Amino acid sequence: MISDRSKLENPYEDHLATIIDYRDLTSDTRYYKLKFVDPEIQKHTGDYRPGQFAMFSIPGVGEAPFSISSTPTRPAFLEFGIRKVGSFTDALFKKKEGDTVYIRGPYGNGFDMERMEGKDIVIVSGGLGAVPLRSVLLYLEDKRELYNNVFFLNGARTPDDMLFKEDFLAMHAREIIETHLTVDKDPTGEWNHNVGVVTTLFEKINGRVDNDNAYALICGPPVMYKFVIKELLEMDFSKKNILMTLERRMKCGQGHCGHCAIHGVYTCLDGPVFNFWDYERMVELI
Amino acid sequence: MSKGINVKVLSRVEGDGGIKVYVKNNKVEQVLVDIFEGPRMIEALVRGKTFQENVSLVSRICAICTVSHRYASIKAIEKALKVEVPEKIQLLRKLLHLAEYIESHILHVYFLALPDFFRKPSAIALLPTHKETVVEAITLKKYGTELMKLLMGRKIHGENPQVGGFGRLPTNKELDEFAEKAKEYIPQLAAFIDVLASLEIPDYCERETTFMCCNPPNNEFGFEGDSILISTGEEYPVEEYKKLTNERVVPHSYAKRSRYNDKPFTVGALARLILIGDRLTGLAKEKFEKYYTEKWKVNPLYNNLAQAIEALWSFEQIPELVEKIKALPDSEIVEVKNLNGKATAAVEAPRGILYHSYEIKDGKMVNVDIITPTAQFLDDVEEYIRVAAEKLIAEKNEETELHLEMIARAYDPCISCSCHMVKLIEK
Amino acid sequence: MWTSEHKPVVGVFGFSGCAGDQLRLVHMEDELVTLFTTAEIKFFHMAQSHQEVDHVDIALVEGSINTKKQLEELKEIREKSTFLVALGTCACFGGIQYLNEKDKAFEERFKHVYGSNIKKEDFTVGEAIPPQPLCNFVKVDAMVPGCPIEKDNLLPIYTKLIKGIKPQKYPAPVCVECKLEGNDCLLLHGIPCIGPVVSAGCGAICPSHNLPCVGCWGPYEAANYKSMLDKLEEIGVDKETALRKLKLFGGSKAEEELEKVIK
Amino acid sequence: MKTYKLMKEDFPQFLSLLQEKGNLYGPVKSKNHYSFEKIDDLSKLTFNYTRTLMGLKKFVTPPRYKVKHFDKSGSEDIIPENETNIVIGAHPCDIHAMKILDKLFLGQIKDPYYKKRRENLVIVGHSCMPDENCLCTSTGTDMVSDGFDLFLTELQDFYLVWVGSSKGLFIIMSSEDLFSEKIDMCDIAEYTTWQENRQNSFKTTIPFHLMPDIIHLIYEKDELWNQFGEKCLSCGTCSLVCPTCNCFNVEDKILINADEVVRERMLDSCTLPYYSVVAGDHDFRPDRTKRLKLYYTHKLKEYIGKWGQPACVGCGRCVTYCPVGINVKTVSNAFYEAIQCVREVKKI
Ligand SMILES: Cc1cc2nc3c(=O)[nH]c(=O)nc-3n(C[C@H](O)[C@H](O)[C@H](O)COP(=O)(O)OP(=O)(O)OC[C@H]3O[C@@H](n4cnc5c(N)ncnc54)[C@H](O)[C@@H]3O)c2cc1C
Ligand code: SF4
Ligand code: SF4
Ligand code: SF4
Repeated sequence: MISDRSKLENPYEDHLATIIDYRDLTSDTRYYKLKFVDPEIQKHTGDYRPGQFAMFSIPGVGEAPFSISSTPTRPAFLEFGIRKVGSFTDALFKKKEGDTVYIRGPYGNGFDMERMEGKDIVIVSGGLGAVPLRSVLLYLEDKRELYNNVFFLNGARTPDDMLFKEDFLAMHAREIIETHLTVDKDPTGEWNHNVGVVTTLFEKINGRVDNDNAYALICGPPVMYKFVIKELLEMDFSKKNILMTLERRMKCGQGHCGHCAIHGVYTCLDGPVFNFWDYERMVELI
Repeated sequence: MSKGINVKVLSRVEGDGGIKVYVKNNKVEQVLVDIFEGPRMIEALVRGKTFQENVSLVSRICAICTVSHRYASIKAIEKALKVEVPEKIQLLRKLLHLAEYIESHILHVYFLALPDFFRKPSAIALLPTHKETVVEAITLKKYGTELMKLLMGRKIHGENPQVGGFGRLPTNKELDEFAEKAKEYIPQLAAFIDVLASLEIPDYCERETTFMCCNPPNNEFGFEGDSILISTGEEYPVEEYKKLTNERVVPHSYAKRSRYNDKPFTVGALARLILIGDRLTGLAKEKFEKYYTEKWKVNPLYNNLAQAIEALWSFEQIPELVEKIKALPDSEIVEVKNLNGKATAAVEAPRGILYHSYEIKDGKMVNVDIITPTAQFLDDVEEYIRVAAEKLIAEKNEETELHLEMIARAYDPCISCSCHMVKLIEK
Repeated sequence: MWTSEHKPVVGVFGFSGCAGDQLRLVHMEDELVTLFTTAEIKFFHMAQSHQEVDHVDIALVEGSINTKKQLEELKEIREKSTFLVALGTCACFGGIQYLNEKDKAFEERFKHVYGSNIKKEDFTVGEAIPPQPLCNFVKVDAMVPGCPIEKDNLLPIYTKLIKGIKPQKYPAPVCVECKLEGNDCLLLHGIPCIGPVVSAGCGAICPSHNLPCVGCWGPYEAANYKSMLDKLEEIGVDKETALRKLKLFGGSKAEEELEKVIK
Repeated sequence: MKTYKLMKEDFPQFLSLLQEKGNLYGPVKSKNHYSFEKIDDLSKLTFNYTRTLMGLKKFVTPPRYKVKHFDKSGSEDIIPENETNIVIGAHPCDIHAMKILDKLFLGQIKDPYYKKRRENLVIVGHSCMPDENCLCTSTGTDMVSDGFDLFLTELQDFYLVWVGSSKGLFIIMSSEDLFSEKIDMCDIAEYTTWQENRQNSFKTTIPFHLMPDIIHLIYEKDELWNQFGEKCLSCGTCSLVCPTCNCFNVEDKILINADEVVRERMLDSCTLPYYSVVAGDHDFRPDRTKRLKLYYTHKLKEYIGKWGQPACVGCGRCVTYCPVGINVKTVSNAFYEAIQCVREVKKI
């Protein structure tokens, strides 16, 4: 990864990466672990921030953006969680271990982890939103001593739909980060955590967060934001400390193609992480 | 139950048809060329459309005869509405028509008919053994389609030719390129004709029939005319086309059928060369004189050779025609002032006479009658197949189905023409 | 994509239409040989003698459905194919033969052509039914409209399909291509072009030849018929003529949309 | 800025000089419109025109171009070759538009394809007279002082030649005898008269300066936007012809005759239906009103916030070419008038 794209002669430069591992997270979402082919590039694998994304490219199919799900503190490889929704992801899912894709990045602002040092952090994710936030979680686990209280609230429709379920259950057990998991419904009957939408988890942390000194990081389906933000505002979170990562159509990833524009900002440059002030200022953000 | 031969889907023709031969006690009872194409009834749906819209619609009757349909339609409209177009426009239309002849005849002879002689399923399957021929075929055909593209706007159903002129006229430079290339291709095609003529033509389907074609003006060879020549020696103005076609409906085809004096007849390249081949010029004339025999009159398989000769003639016309066109000034589309009239026009589509007969009122189509070549010769195809089937069955020929298909194919039937439908009350 | 897996089996099928889309394949002279060598082409009756297979990876289906027999065949093709492409305006929208279908034009036309003594059931080649686009009967995975299709709108999709890649759609009207071709807009000069409601793909050939778009690529997905009608009226085209123009090649989709607008 | 005088009789020689230096492009008339075309025959050039269909953007972000090539051995960027393309006849609005594109493509992250094409381009501007669709006095782009290599102001017997770059100066230096530095008071007087004449010829002004706030305040008043949304054809014309609209789409094409892929970019438009569709077919801007909102907020509000000027240079192309009359002029005026109405009624 080459984090300062502006230094590149060609910021569209991409690099071959090999799929070294993959497995199904849910029926339509897959975990990928990748390593760059070129050792020089591989050296810089960890050169990104949690919350940033990479552009994947498969010749003949095209390009698509995906959030990096691994943490820069473990720089030996990159991890992703990818849902099969259409043409690019369909082609990606046909790839097997040892196959390659092109990757360029990292892109986007990502989370400013240093600024959050010493603070409380509440991480709320729903569905696919767990993918970018997993990067933050792993980062925090590795640098836990730098932060104050850390809470992780994660929801999915059913236990089978929960991405990284095993990882998160293990995280729950490790107790480095206080983890609360929930599902909307439990048709299996084997789920022994919370049942209910993600906002029902807030009572578990109520009164335990240092609101003036806390950050909230949110990612999930568009409907989720409104409810979660309401909870957070009720908890008196500072608007600038409510951070969310968003999705838009992107063709270039670096502010040229126009597709991700929301009012005057480009999701790829000025986002995908926005704060609640941005939300208030820009009607169509979510 | 009668035993039958069923050439399920007639391959390598434009559209979908099939042949059924019903046989009982080694005797052929009935031959049916089925047309599976559903009815499109274009003649009925163009009623109430403007004449310009009519041109766009009727050219969609058939992709392979798109130019001929467009040409016939424009001609009939201009005749009905008394529109005079400048000579340049007339010559450009002629050039476009020649392009279609090249495209259609080359496609048919090389791609559709030739593989049979080598017992191959397609021209592409000929690649390993006859690469040069296939490459030549592709090159020559491309010439035709590219020239069509230049003048029509695209290779099929281009809207550029309009009543009164062309939307965009080609530049002299563009025309020159085609003239030069035509000169280059003439010898190639001439050599191919010799090869084609050397192929053995089976004689299992011989029978006498009647031939018809347009009589081009000035005693020249050509692909249009205001009267129809018949091998019986008669000649009729195109306006009397109904006498020559007598359409009727048959249950095994949405395409109608024609007979002349209650007998099947043949139109197309073979008919043209038999009737007016002596008017050919240049190398085409040489080839015709060299290879023409009385056999042509009784065996439809000679149609392939006739088409190749016509393609050669078409190539030979182009350089001279281009020179004439270049010398004439450009002109805008002629405005149509008179919006009422009635007329019939005929052009020779590559596979035979094509009639468009119109009545226009206030600029809109009131009555439209279109008679396609396929509608005219299908009865004749059935007859030939009957004759051949009898003979082949008697001989216990193992390739009966292939041979029957070859006959149908030789006619180059453009089955999409079945969208042609005419008002006719069955008695 | 560089790994060559099995050669895909492509079936080319034709129903009612002018056979122009199949012919357009044959007219891809420069690609013809590769067309036949990169895939196993089956049922392409126009170009080769018949061969049978149980299953095709990609079915390219031309023409509208005009008889009950064709309908049965279409269903069979759907069952036996993985990816079905509607090829050409007839297959996508019904084509010109669909014209005024909403006004029950079919019965009247049938009588006009065959006379009142002949019934649809009399035809042994399949009873005639009002022409319909494929999607009215079966799931269509991709539409490639065109009357006939053009190389540049089929090949990008086709080359993806034979590599097992799903094509993406990004619909645009003729005007986009018209501008990219550098043409002035005919509507501004009072020429009734219907490009704004017609699918791109032809390369804006008609406007590039100084002629108004006749609509042969079928309706544009985001067509604004109401505004188009208003614009045509503004430049002096009467309502009847305007509607006729929009329906000419618009098939089922245009007639449905126009019905809503007129209400 | 260095300024020279070029006599009209020497103009043809100047053009030939340009032709020697590179591929010359300039305004050419075809039937009803003008466009910048390659000039082989100098007599085809016309300078008496208001606007070309496409501005200078076609030289730097062509309608469709290849950016990458892939084959078995790997990938390769397709950066244009070094060459000199000289375009003569660009008007001040065109040059301003180019400056806006420069900001976008040559900001912090430099687009290599744009960069090369831009470096290859020499811009020789030309003075113009406005028609009723020209809005550049309202956008502050009626005059231009940089962004060109040379700029010609056409006066009675001579041109004033403004030098905007060393490339421009280099052209002058290579044929010094054509140009004179002696500009006398008469010449200056003539220029000033021309200037004033031009200023007085502008017929249209729009309250652009009010638009950022107005748009912000009425953003959710859909009744104001819908009058345009209902009319819009989603035809893309407005943004395709707009000299500052730069959106592109990217598409991979697999070549059939070779095992190769080319990645192509083509001009896109935010008025098209799938512009903002993301995974799972979620569409952020499913209707025309929403898409037009993006277009006009971007042009008339947000860009000002970011760069201090609208992303509109007042060239009047959308005014001329939108078939249904939706353009910066009608949109701004409609909003302004809606407010004006209230002011009159309520006497505010
Ligand atoms: C910053 C960012 C991070 C993302 N992170 C992830 C992730 O971690 N995991 C994951 O599964 N998905 C993620 N996505 C969404 C992912 O990019 C889309 O699912 C993917 O592009 C869909 O491509 P497709 O060709 O399979 O789908 P199709 O539906 O076939 O796509 C249709 C078209 O839309 C484009 N498209 C669709 N959605 C998007 C999009 N969001 N952005 C850009 N182009 C789009 C595709 O490129 C294509 O051109 C992210 C998107 C963004 C913007
Ligand atoms: S000429 Fe037709 S296709 Fe071209 S922009 Fe105008 S309306 Fe659209
Ligand atoms: S505003 Fe006008 S030019 Fe732009 S997309 Fe709509 S109709 Fe077309
Ligand atoms: S918005 Fe319209 S007037 Fe403004 S720069 Fe674009 S095309 Fe010109």
